[in-house]
Amino acid sequence: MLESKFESPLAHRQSAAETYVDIREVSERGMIDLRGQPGDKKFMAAVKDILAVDLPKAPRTSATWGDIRVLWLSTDQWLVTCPRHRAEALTQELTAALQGIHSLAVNVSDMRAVIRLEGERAREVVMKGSTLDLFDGSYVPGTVRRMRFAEIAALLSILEDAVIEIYVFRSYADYAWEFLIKAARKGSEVALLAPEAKGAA
Amino acid sequence: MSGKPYRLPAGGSCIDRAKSISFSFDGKSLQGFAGDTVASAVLASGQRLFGRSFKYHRPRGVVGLGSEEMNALVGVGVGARHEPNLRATQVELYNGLAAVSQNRWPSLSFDIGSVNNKLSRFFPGGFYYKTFMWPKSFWKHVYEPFIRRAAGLGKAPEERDPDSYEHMHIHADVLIVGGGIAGLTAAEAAAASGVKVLLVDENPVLGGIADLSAGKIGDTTPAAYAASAEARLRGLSNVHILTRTTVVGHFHHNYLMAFERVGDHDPALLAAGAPRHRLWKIRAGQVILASGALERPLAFANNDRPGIMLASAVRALVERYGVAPGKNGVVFTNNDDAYLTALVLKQAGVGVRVADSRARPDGALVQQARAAGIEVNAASVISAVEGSHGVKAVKIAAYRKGQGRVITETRVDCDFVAMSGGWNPALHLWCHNGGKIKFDDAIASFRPNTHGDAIAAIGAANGTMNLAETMNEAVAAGEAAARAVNGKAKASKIKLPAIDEPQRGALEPLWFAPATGGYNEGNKHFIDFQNDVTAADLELAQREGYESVEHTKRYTTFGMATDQGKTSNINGLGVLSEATGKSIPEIGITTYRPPYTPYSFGSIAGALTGKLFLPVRRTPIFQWHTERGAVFEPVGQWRRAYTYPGAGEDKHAAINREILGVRNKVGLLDASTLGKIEIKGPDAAEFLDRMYTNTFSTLKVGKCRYGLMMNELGFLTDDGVTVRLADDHYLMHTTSGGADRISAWLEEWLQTEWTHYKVFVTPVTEQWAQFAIAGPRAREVLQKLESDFDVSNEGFPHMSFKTGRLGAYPVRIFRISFSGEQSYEVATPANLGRGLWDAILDAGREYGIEPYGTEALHVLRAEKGYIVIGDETDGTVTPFDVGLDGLVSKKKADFIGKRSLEQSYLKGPNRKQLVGLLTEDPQEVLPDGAYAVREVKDKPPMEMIGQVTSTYMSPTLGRSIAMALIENGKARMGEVISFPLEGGKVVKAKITDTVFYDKDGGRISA
Amino acid sequence: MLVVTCPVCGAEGDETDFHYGGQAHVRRPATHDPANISDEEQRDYLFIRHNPKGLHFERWRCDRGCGKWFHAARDTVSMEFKAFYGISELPPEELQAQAKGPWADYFKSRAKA
Amino acid sequence: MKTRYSIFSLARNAMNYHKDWEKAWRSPDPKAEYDAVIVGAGGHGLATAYYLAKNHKMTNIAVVEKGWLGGGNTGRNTTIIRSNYLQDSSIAIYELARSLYEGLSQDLNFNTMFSPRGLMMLCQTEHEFRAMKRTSHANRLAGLDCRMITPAEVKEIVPIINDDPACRYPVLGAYYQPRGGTGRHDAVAWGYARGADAMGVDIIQNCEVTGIRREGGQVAGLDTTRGTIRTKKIGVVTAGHVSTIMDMAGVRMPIESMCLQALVSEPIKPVIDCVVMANTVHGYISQSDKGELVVGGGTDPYNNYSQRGSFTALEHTVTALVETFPIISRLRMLRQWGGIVDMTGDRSPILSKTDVQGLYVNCGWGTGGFKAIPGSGWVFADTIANDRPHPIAEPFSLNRFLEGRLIDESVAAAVAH
Repeated sequence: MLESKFESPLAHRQSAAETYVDIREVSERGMIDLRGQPGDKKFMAAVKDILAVDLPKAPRTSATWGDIRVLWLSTDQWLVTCPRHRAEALTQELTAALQGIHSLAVNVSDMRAVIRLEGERAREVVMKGSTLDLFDGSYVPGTVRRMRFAEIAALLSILEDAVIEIYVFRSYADYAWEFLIKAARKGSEVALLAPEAKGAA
Repeated sequence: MSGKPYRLPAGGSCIDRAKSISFSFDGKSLQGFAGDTVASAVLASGQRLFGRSFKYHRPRGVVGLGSEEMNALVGVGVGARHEPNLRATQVELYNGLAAVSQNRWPSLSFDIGSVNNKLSRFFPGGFYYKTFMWPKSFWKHVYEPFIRRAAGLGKAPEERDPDSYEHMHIHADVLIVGGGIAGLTAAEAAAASGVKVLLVDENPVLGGIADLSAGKIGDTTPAAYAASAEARLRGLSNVHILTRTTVVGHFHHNYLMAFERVGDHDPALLAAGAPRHRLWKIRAGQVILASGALERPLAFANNDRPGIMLASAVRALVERYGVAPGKNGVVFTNNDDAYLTALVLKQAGVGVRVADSRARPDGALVQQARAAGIEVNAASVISAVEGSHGVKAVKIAAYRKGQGRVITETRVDCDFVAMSGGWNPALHLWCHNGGKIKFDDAIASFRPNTHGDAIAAIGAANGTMNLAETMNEAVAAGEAAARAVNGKAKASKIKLPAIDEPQRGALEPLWFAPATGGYNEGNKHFIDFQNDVTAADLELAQREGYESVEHTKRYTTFGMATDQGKTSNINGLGVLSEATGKSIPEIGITTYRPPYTPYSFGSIAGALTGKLFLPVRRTPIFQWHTERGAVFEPVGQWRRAYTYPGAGEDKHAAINREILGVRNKVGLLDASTLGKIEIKGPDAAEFLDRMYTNTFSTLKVGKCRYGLMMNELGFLTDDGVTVRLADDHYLMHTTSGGADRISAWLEEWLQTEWTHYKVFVTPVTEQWAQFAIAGPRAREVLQKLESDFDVSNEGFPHMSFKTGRLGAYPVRIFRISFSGEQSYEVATPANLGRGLWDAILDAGREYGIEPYGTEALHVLRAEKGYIVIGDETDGTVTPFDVGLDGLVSKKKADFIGKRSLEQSYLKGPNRKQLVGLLTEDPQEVLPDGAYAVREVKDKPPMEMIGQVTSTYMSPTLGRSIAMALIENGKARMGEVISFPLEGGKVVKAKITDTVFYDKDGGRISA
Repeated sequence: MLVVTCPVCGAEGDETDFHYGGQAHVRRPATHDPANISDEEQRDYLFIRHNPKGLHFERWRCDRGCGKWFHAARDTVSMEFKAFYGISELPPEELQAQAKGPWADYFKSRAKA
Repeated sequence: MKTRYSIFSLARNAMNYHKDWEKAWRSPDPKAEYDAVIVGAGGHGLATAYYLAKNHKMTNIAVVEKGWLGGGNTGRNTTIIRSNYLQDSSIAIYELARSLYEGLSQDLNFNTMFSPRGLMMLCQTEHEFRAMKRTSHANRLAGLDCRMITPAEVKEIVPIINDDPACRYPVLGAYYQPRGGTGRHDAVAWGYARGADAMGVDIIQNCEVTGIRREGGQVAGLDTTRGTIRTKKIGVVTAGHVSTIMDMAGVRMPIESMCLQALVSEPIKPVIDCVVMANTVHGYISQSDKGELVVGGGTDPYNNYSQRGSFTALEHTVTALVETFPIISRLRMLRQWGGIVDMTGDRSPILSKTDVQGLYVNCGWGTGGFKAIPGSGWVFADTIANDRPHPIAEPFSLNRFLEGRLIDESVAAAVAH
């Protein structure tokens, strides 16, 4: 029997040393791109039956239930994240449950790379490549936001104050990684944003 | 004085006499103290001469205090770390610093270029527009090379920059530019209500010129007060302070650039990993400009001699660095402020007297000076300066306002001059984004008026030249800014201490000091020092009709030096005003352009150099391609394998091998970059009929169809195979370069034109790794891969689609072909891609499978006459032009681009049409893009009738083939046309149809 | 660098997070009566642009946000945004009143309809 | 008759400290009527007036200018001069212009400093390489002196270029026009102004047009801030402001006004003696006689009349140039500015009669008008004088948008600078 071999987008990269925040790849995440009309009660109900969580309607928010986390992408689009091994089955359940309802569920678990930043200065590192104001108080845990990061498109997900995930398209993963380890290079900390001043900055 | 004749025995608030620093200037090793600048340390050593001027190569020394310095420009650092044109007054000393003077040859003290000075009479402003025209060829070959060598300032480094740079984005409620008394006070006022305050200052230390100011704030000196204010601010968590950072530009919507010199002053920081410069991109709610003012020089004969400095700079030299500007000097002024300098000099034991152009100076400082025994000559100006590399003496002449000639003058021995013509508010940032300004006679300068943005100016930057008003403005502006941010009107929390400062007499503008000799004959009153623009040049420009101040500026280059007119601007307007009898406001002022001071290109590029310059997109097979030694080609941002040369094999041979492999056995192509878009909804079919020139509503489920897309102009923009997954569900393929563009294009039409359509569009390009298995033995390879579906020709015919598994690999598989061979495109989730790729190669080994690259693919498709968007089309080509009439629906009422096809030129006669070409000599390959002509002439011009779009040596056919767009090509089958090449060679080729191989298409469906 | 606000998802960001889509409220003749379009109508649709110095109605896309298209009214001299409104909506009354040229006609016709 | 400029007149005037130079041009008040009025005293407008007077003996004409002459894009551009375009009609007008530049200083008796220092367009992708080869074939058969050069030749001409084959966009070669180069932008405007003025043309600055008068289908005159001027022929040459002027005559234009960014570095000793255009990475650069690196940026993406510097549009250009010429990393940006450019639907210019009799328009030069000034003035003057399109101007008529006869230079994978 021909066995399948798995290779994550950043498999060729060593985890980063010499950086002032911890940077690593999250390689086993399942992702489902879900489209539908939030105004369509049948759609919302059918999805909740499968995911056991209401799709977040508020822009830039997320909702979590067990190992499923749903990220708001647009007014009619969500990214359902789950353990990778569940993604295909979940996609099929959704598709089945949404028969006859205007919607589209696609398993996109392989489309993006996920990079996790952890450390007091994680937000500072992101802001070296993004115009978002991660210090303005609105980026509480649970916040998600698409952004322009360095030269590429990325999806920002705040897990905790000091834990951030960045989703980038697979083909750009190596570039994003390169940028992050340079931006977080030891010695390039931004004195002005010293952690003790973080809350205010 | 330990080899430092001008270092005073005591004093110097900025230097640490305990820390001695060694550095070099023009190779000569010198000593300074920690806290010194190159300017202060070199002056301390007794050296006056720093550089040569731009046009006349006149000897020049330090004039200013900081970033406004226009003369003392030095190159700092060696080799790849050399940086030219730095202001010596800003360069902080560190051990081992190596500075060099510029624009001189062979040496600073003896400079051949200074002959220009002797001939200066023949080089008035704009002289080069009047000559150097004969003979015609001489400009490029004789005059210009000479001018180019003479011009320019410092030298560029010769190697790549080893240092790193970065950007940082920050948002502030209130940005305060300038950390002097005004800025510090405004910051306290704003911060009191809890808003986020960012305070940015150009210098290493805050305080502005508090340390050079007179008076008392409460019971302390201005300097002490500034220090205490800074301490209070540093204690607040909502205030951030950036030093060594210049706000260089103000742009739309309160977007500002700030240039931080992180490591320039300390190589150790760079070694530890710090970026050399950091560019701050600031978005500010409110901006408060507390950027202070710049002192004006005075225009008198030979006012550019080394040793002639601004009064404030002289003061700073003594107070901050404990350096005496000389032994015995003259303060030349038209205002009271310079008397502070006289007093400081006197106290430091330096000889000093004052020449004041005003008839009756009598302000408090004037009286103090007199009381201190300083000789003050009222109604006097300097009419001459003796000495060239330094000041030996000056002549002081009696002066009455409006008097042009010198009547009596006395010679005074001295070795330096401290001049002050008053102060100009630093308006630059105010004006970058269109702030209005107004002229104020009290300061004889412009000051801020109105602005469309949320920005305010305070203190000297606002033309307010005394402490008390400055601090009141600062509190008001700080509190107003805070209110504007948080909406809350709060009672003022700031209690300002009592302020006691000397009452000042009025300034009287002096734009031109009469000189020994006839009016303006041979004397050089420098206005723009660095560019050697004199008062006479400005008057000449007026005389010649360059009346607009912008004309004068461009004709004489006044204000265009590296200081961008900081010290020369208003003085120039003063001269123009006197020359024309117009008021300064009537003359107007040239536009202030960003940046405030020059900043490094490195900082603008930030981290995005080398590997980060632009992203390279990698397919899941990228590593394998690299290890296999593939030659890559960029396709959009993708890197695709172009070909895979074996050991000792050249590209050409490799490509031929790959082509024959596909034709005779089987090949494997990484096609993962192809755009993939899922389109689903009840209106999906109708929507696709709008997007494509051909029809997709009639496509059967499970079947594939090749589609063409045009833009609204009727020109081809993309093509690809689309499969119908279900009645309401399609999977579209686009070109690799078009993937993002087309999905955005589909979304745009859905959202903006056919808003009632129920269709979802989800791009999935990167979800899939996709490979083409092509060649007569492709099916055998597939069979070997444990497929769980029928792969027989009948069960899986050409242009059909299946989902299933190959072993454990989930796949989508398309029976489509771009090579003309039996071909299957297999897609599997990207993270499994590498695994399946290896498995296919294993399975195919016994059938002789070989990977093939994009170039082989291009030849294969050309042999079949398939077009490539971007090769056969160039944005001006319609489907009819490339002979795909059959794919343009006649039934559909409307689809994108349809109507434009009816415009007269697009359906008109003599369109270029796609044809095949066979050269008369089968071994002759037409060059890319070669043009055919209607008639070969012995020399150009020749009338062109079309061009080659694709051209290859076909290993399959053993001869060259080409496709071309030729005027009326379809009507010319069999005609032989001529392609005149370089060197007179003419290639002849016969027009054929575009299918060169397997015309009946039997192989595809075999 | 302009600050743009998406009226659909409320995202506020730099112009580089958005995509400019040119003049707003341009009517595509082929959508309505594909059989009867004069060359002049087609030219006007494809090429003629109202290019005022001042109030300009335009299209933007929330490129790095919700991905939706929307409308904006902007002063082409001061760069000040006067309003953001939905892709199927008309600008606020007071801006319609200030509109000139083809926009004025278009708003009137929509008001009637 | 004006004193001729020469080394001798310069020496003579030096004797009395240059106090006797006469004005380069008069500042006349507008007359009540002219045979023709050009709106816009930029390079194109002044050249049109100069050739109307010189080639067509029309001297009772005026050029009216809102601000100061040469103050628009003529004085803001990066002064690149080349003619190596792809389409025949483009080649015709740009080569006419380039060849006129060759002798312009002598013709105008004003040193416009045309410097054929050579111009190269780098090829940094296979696709661009092929497109440039196509252009080179077309240019050769059109009779232009241009050729493809190898990476080695590129390195020889521009030693500071990044020749690391592993870099993001290695240089595969370049398309080289030896007689392309630069000129002194202000001098071109001033030289044409002085020349036209000498033949009696009134150049009226600080005179803004507020209305265009028509009698039926025929132009009758202009309302300006300095009074009404009667004329039966009006040539509108106002670049980014063409839409607002043409609106006054009820003619709607296929134009959008954008803000183009440019910048210069601090002056340094010569490092680059050739104009280099890197179209793949959108950067182009030359070094002025003063020593400044002159760099063209991009346009801000939206309609824009604000003539302001913007950071965003030049950020990528500078990044690209730092990558292409690594040594400039430690040099500094001295000044940046913006100019309002007029972009047409096909990015090619408009030289045309209009539906209004006696109203002519010359615009749409977008980001690349400086190089065309002499040719544009030459054929536009001819078009106005004879009330029919000059053969070289004909393809650039407004009708092309009606017929779909677009002139698309992006085909050549080149930018229009």
